[in-house]
Amino acid sequence: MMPLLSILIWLPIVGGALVLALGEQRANAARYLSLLIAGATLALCVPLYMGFDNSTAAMQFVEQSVWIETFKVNYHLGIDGFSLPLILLTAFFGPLVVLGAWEVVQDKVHQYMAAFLIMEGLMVGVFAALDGLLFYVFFEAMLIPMFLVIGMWGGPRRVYATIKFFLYTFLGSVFMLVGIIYLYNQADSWNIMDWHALPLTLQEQIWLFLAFFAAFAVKIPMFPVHTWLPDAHVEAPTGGSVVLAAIMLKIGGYGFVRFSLPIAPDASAALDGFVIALSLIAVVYIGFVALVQKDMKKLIAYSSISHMGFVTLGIFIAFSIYRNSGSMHGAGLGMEGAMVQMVSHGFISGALFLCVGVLYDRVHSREISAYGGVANTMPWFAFFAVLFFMANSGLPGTSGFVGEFMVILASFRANFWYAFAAGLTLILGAAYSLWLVKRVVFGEVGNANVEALEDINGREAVMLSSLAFMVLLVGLWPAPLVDMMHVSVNQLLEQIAVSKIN
Amino acid sequence: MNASMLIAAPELLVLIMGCVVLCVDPFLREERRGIIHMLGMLTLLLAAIITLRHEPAGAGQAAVTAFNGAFISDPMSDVLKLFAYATLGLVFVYAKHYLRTFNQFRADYYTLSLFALLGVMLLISANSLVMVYLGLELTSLASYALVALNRQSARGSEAAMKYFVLGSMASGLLLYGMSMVYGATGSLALPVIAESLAANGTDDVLLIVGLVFMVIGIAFKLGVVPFHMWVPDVYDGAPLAATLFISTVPKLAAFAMAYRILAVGLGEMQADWQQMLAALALASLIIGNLTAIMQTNIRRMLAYSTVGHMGFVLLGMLPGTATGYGASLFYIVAYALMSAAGFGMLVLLSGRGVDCEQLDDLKGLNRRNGWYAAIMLMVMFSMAGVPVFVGFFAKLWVIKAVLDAGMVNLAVAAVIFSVIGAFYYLRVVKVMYFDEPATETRFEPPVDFSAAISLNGVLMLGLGVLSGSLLALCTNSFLL
Amino acid sequence: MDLKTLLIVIPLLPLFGAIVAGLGRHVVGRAGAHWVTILAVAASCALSVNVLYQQIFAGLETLNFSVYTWMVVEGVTFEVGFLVDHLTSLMMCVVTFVSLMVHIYTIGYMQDDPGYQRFFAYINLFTFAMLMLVMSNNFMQLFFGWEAVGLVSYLLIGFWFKKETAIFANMKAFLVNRVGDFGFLLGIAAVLMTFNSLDYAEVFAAAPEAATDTIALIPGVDWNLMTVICVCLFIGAMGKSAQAPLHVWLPDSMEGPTPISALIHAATMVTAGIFMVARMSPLFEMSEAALSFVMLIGAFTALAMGAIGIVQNDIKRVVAYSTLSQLGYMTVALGVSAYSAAIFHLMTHAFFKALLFLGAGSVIIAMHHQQDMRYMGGLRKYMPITWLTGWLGTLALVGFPFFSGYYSKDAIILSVGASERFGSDLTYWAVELGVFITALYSFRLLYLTFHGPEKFQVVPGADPHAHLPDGQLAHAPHESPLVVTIPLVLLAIPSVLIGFFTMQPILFGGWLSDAITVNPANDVVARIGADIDGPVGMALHGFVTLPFWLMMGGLTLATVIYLFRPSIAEAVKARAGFLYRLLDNKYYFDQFNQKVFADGTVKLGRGLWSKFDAGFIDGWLVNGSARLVAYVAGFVRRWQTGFLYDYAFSMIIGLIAILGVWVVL
Amino acid sequence: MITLAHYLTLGAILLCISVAGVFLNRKNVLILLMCIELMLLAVNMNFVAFSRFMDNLDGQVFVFFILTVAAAEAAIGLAILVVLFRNRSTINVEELDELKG
Repeated sequence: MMPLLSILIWLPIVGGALVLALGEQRANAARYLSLLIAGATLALCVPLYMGFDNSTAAMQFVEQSVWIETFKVNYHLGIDGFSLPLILLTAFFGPLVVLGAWEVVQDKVHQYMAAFLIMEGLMVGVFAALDGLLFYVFFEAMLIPMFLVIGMWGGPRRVYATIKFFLYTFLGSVFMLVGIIYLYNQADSWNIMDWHALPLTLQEQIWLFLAFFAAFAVKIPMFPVHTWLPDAHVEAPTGGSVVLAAIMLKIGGYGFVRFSLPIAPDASAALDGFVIALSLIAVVYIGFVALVQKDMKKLIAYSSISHMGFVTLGIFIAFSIYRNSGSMHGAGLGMEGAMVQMVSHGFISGALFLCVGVLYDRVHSREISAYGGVANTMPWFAFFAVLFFMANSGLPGTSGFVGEFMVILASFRANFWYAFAAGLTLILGAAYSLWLVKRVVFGEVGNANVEALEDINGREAVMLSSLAFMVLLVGLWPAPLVDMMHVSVNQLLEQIAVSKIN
Repeated sequence: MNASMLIAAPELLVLIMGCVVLCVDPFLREERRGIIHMLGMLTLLLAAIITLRHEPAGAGQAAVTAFNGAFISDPMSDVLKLFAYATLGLVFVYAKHYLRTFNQFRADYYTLSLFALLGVMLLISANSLVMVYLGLELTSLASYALVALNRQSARGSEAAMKYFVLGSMASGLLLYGMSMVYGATGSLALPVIAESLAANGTDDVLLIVGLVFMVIGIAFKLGVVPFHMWVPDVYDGAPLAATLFISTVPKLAAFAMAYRILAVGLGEMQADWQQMLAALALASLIIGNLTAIMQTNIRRMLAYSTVGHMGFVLLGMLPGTATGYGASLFYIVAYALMSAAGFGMLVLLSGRGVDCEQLDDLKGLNRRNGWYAAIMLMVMFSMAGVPVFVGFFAKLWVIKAVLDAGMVNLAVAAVIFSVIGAFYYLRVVKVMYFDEPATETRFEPPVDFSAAISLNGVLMLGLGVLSGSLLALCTNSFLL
Repeated sequence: MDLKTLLIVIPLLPLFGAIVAGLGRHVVGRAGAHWVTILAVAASCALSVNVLYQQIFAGLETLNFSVYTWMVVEGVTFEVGFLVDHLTSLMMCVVTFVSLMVHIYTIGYMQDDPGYQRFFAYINLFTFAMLMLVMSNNFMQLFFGWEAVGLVSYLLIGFWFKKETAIFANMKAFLVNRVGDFGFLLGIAAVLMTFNSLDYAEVFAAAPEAATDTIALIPGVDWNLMTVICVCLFIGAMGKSAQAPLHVWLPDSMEGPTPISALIHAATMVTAGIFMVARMSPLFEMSEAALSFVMLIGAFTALAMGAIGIVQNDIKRVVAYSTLSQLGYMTVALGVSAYSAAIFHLMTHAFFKALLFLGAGSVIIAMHHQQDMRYMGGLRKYMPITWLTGWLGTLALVGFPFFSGYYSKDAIILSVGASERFGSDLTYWAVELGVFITALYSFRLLYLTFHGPEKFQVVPGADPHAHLPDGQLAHAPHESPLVVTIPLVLLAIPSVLIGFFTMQPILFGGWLSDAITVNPANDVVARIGADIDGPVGMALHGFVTLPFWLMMGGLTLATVIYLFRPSIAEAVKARAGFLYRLLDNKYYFDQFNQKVFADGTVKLGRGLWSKFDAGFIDGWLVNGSARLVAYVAGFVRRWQTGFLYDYAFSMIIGLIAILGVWVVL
Repeated sequence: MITLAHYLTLGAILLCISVAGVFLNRKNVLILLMCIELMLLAVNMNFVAFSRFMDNLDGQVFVFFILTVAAAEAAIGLAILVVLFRNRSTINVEELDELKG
């Protein structure tokens, strides 16, 4: 059988190196080659999806070979219901990012494209790695291309933003590094599955939990370690923002389900109140903060934080539910909701950043006040923008609804007030989304720049409509998405219901 | 030729070739000076071949001693020597370009380097305190002279003087410690010292005092806080060619010295020196990384970063296990390669009579030449400890060693300060990639230079991805 | 085509029309857009009527089936499915019929508008969403339709997106609705938690078992679970059906084009809340407290919102407040368990209120988009059809015997009178008084618009497209075209007659009993039904009851003041200044919301952002630690003095320290 | 009777003097070189004393090595001193502070 996962990881990485080798002069060749590679990667996801067996929680497409013999590090890949959707998401965004930069990026095209391709491969690697160290390597290596992308093609404060982004995430993840080494020392294996089965005392678990939490909370990001995100988003070029929001943030959520919960279930149970509190603060507090932003990208960035609060909420309510009812029944809804929320937020936030990019390319401003009445000159754009902002505010029928709906429904089982606070996003999310729409899209033509706008071109239409299609597809028929993860979620819930303290 | 000579064949070769280079030089016309470089490289190649091929120990025996047990050849010494040759080979290539650019291409650099290499090799193979001292002094004396290589440079001579005074003082303190240990154990041979300690215990105050003084000697050689003050001044003041050398090859020896004295000789006192090393390492991580942040001079910055790196090297030694020493060895090798590449890039950027000193000299490097920028990028991320570069794995295994020693807090402190350290490496990347170039001067280095620096850069990545074999090599050196 | 396919086709037709007219608007053109959409709605109207017909005359059983499975999680099936019982098919007919009328009307009303196709796409989309809502067989799809109609309402209120007031109003509408939806969603969550299903049939079947369950929202205090569920669900209804205090969006929604005021903000969407509560009657019947709450909210809305109508000058706003008031009546009916009365009033109201709105729209066309009644008057002779249908609609609204509104409203009033629920006495007086107020503002509207002196001037030769000062017209008003008047006439017919013909089966015939569950102890409709013998008898009896005379009182007062002695109005305005200001400012709800919620939220957001996010986290923690590092580093750096003796000194310090620790200690 | 302790004490005192000399002297670099020599002598004293009292010749052999190396060291040191003086026209320790920070 083809080592499909390896191909998905290495095709873009090697392709990125090839694009880099094309050099600065052959910009068009770089564009087409990148599109080809990204497209091929996406095409390869078809056999991955088709070959995936929904009915088993075991890892699939497993590849394993020795990497570092001395310390038993393996090149160990495999996917289950948690990783597959995120890999598909990653591959989906590959061609979009290339297209998004097609004529917009003119400077160092080969480096731009290569950075994204390499990043794509690394991100797939993160989701596919089953070896703890391999995971960490992909997890960290990914920062480098993003660091460069923000710093090289970013806005005026790009240096501050990108260094903040790098150091913030780096600081978070080094604690995880200590954690995984500790786990290796205890388990004598880097295999994440072995770690899942490793008995640990409560104290160990709490420290490990906090170590992983530091990494994933920054990544996702959770309140109060979220402040890198708005800066990074604002300064990043459109493609950077898209990848950051659509995929990178998900790695945090993925980390929780792959590491924190199964490795430290007792600690997760002990600290769930803390995590839930932070999640709810993220949902509510950040909602308020998002409302008053003057910069479109910043607003979307804050809204991302708020939406990611649902992910952590959905994951961590399991324990309250278990305590309330003595069974995990109902927790699956929350956890699957969290996963759906991740995928859906990927589509929506990616789309929103592309929308802002469309405007930015024309007017070169991200300030809300620089626009007004865009619908007059760009009706098709207005259509997409309203659709995506509505999706962002969780309108049923769009993907934005599904995850929030599931998480709110599930959290009611945990505690009424969890659901209450989470539900506030219905109001706040709509408020900041629609207020932005009102000020940017609707109204009289705001100024000469808006007057001169041209509606989206074919390339942009392809990008936005493919995203719109996904947003609606997931919104109207989430079954294929959730079916992928049922078994894995159930297995995880069984796992965390059993104490690891012996 | 007796057996001892055979065992020390690489050393003898280096000694002879050092003398040959010295003697050949006066007979060479200016344009034929390249021969010196060839000779130097040839020496390294031959030494490498001998080191690889000779099997004095015979089958099944890992280590052999020579000169009445004062000299030892074991797997670790082979690994370290091979990397010393390799690093010095890179250094020679970089230095040649530098010396040519600055019209200082003479034999003295090569002679001194070869003698220093000899000292390094002796130190690596030392099995007695006498040999430790001799190797150390040979390395140091040659290094002092290297720093003062440019006789017209006021900064160079100031650096040389500081280095000399402090270095000599450190040697004196080390010797004082040796005398105490000698007094306590009655022997200068490291294995005998170890036996004596095992037999008589370690409660002697003489031993403790001796240990403290020897640790200080080691600490100075590595350049860890608070014995690091010479490092920035020397790295900064010396000609780049000398900095290149000092920042790479002798570090390998310093690690060997630490291993020989502490692990082989005073292994019984591990509980004591573990704490000392931990304290020194922590101090180095803190001071090194913090001070590096403030530097605008890239050479001083790299110097302070070295201080931090040496802290990591010490950390690996804490558990006193084979994997721990292996981790340190891995780290020091990785460091030597990173440092060579880093200063090699500075050589590339130097020109028109000025050494590359300021961070701003790297401005817009990516626009000027994407490949060299990429090399420097890899070096910087490697130094910062970001996967998948070799520097990450170096840090990784060291931290594992710290955890093996049960010092979780120290591990956490180490990673936190490596994050702080990442800042100044990022700043270099920032300058190269995000700033506009101040000059558009093209780089026209000789082919061997660009090949070497490319190789060196690719090694950052290659040794990272394939770090398993290097790690196995390093760890296995201590397993036997 | 089998029946299930047919039912699936009913909502899909307008969706298809919306997509064609919306996304293909350049392809199909203006005529194409209205033909496609009208045919789609007409077809689904015909099919809906067919379904209703079959149910009435062919004994068609209730259909409950799944269209497709949305997802299955933990054994809970979330699906899209249809429940078609009498209640549903009644709603389907009302929705599609009114929608069809509005579609036709729109051809005339929007003929000059550049967004012609877009408008048709929206209203077609609305029809789809509303059908999904009423046909749903589960809570999730209900919520889907619920929010989807909210979306279309948002789009339509802001249809003229250049108008600042319009885009403010649409945002306000959406947000206020979201407040309701917030409660609604919590209610759904509670339902799922309690019954582990979102399917109506399963939930309703299991409801009695959960009647005594409790939930501790605040630790230590147990609440009846059913009450919590029902109140939460009802909060949703309050948003959608504009019950105080979530009513504030509805008057502002009049910024949208008039056809949608008729369709969405009078006839159909706003009644979704009423429909929903009726649909949930098996749950609401479990909780006396929740029903009392429903009733009191309804009573307040019915009375207080009607009163505002008296002082409004904008013709559409008067009708809007009247809608609020009538929605209050329906809510009251729900609150006294008279679900069938509520649905009955919903239906009659849909016809006559759509008629009134469309009539108002017709007037507005004639007045060149002047909506202020103070500049109208005497229009009767210019537009007789509008005038006549306006009168018919008004008589229905005020509840004149034999008109449809009479039957439905009187049934409500009687039900309240018969109810013994906590608060029903108060409510009774509120709804009685409401009748008087309704009559007062309704006739005031008629008089100010169609009767009395003309308060506008025709300025010949003025540019018809220019914006003229208030009270000036470019040419004389004239009757609207046929596409406008035909819907008026078609709506006038049911407005007058439908009550008479359907009262018996809907209220007392148990025709809705397959959808509505009433606890026999609460069944006030059955109780009043005992005293009523047929529509004729009821209407005749109506002449001698209090509501009729209250209505006549309102009529008289309006006639006196607005037809003969306008000065009285001014005098009252001056005398009862406080009351007038209170009404004119709509009880200060808007000001309060703006100050507290809108401004407060923004202020809070700014504060949190600048003080906490940017100030504390970023300023102190993040950049602060960077500054700290830099400060310490700057300090440490100074140790490297450059002096040899200091370097030596540092080594000695190190030596002494290590010696000290390891040798001395 | 002179015991080992006396010799060691002397060695320690010499060491202290030499070390103190390195950091107390702020004038002349030459004095630094002398201090370093003194330090080596202190060490030699220790070695010889130990060697004598333990009847072990290793220490005295080591002393010979040290003396030799010390000579080489002094040579290098003086050479650097000369270079330094040529470049800076001073051998004042307090003026050697170009490299710092």
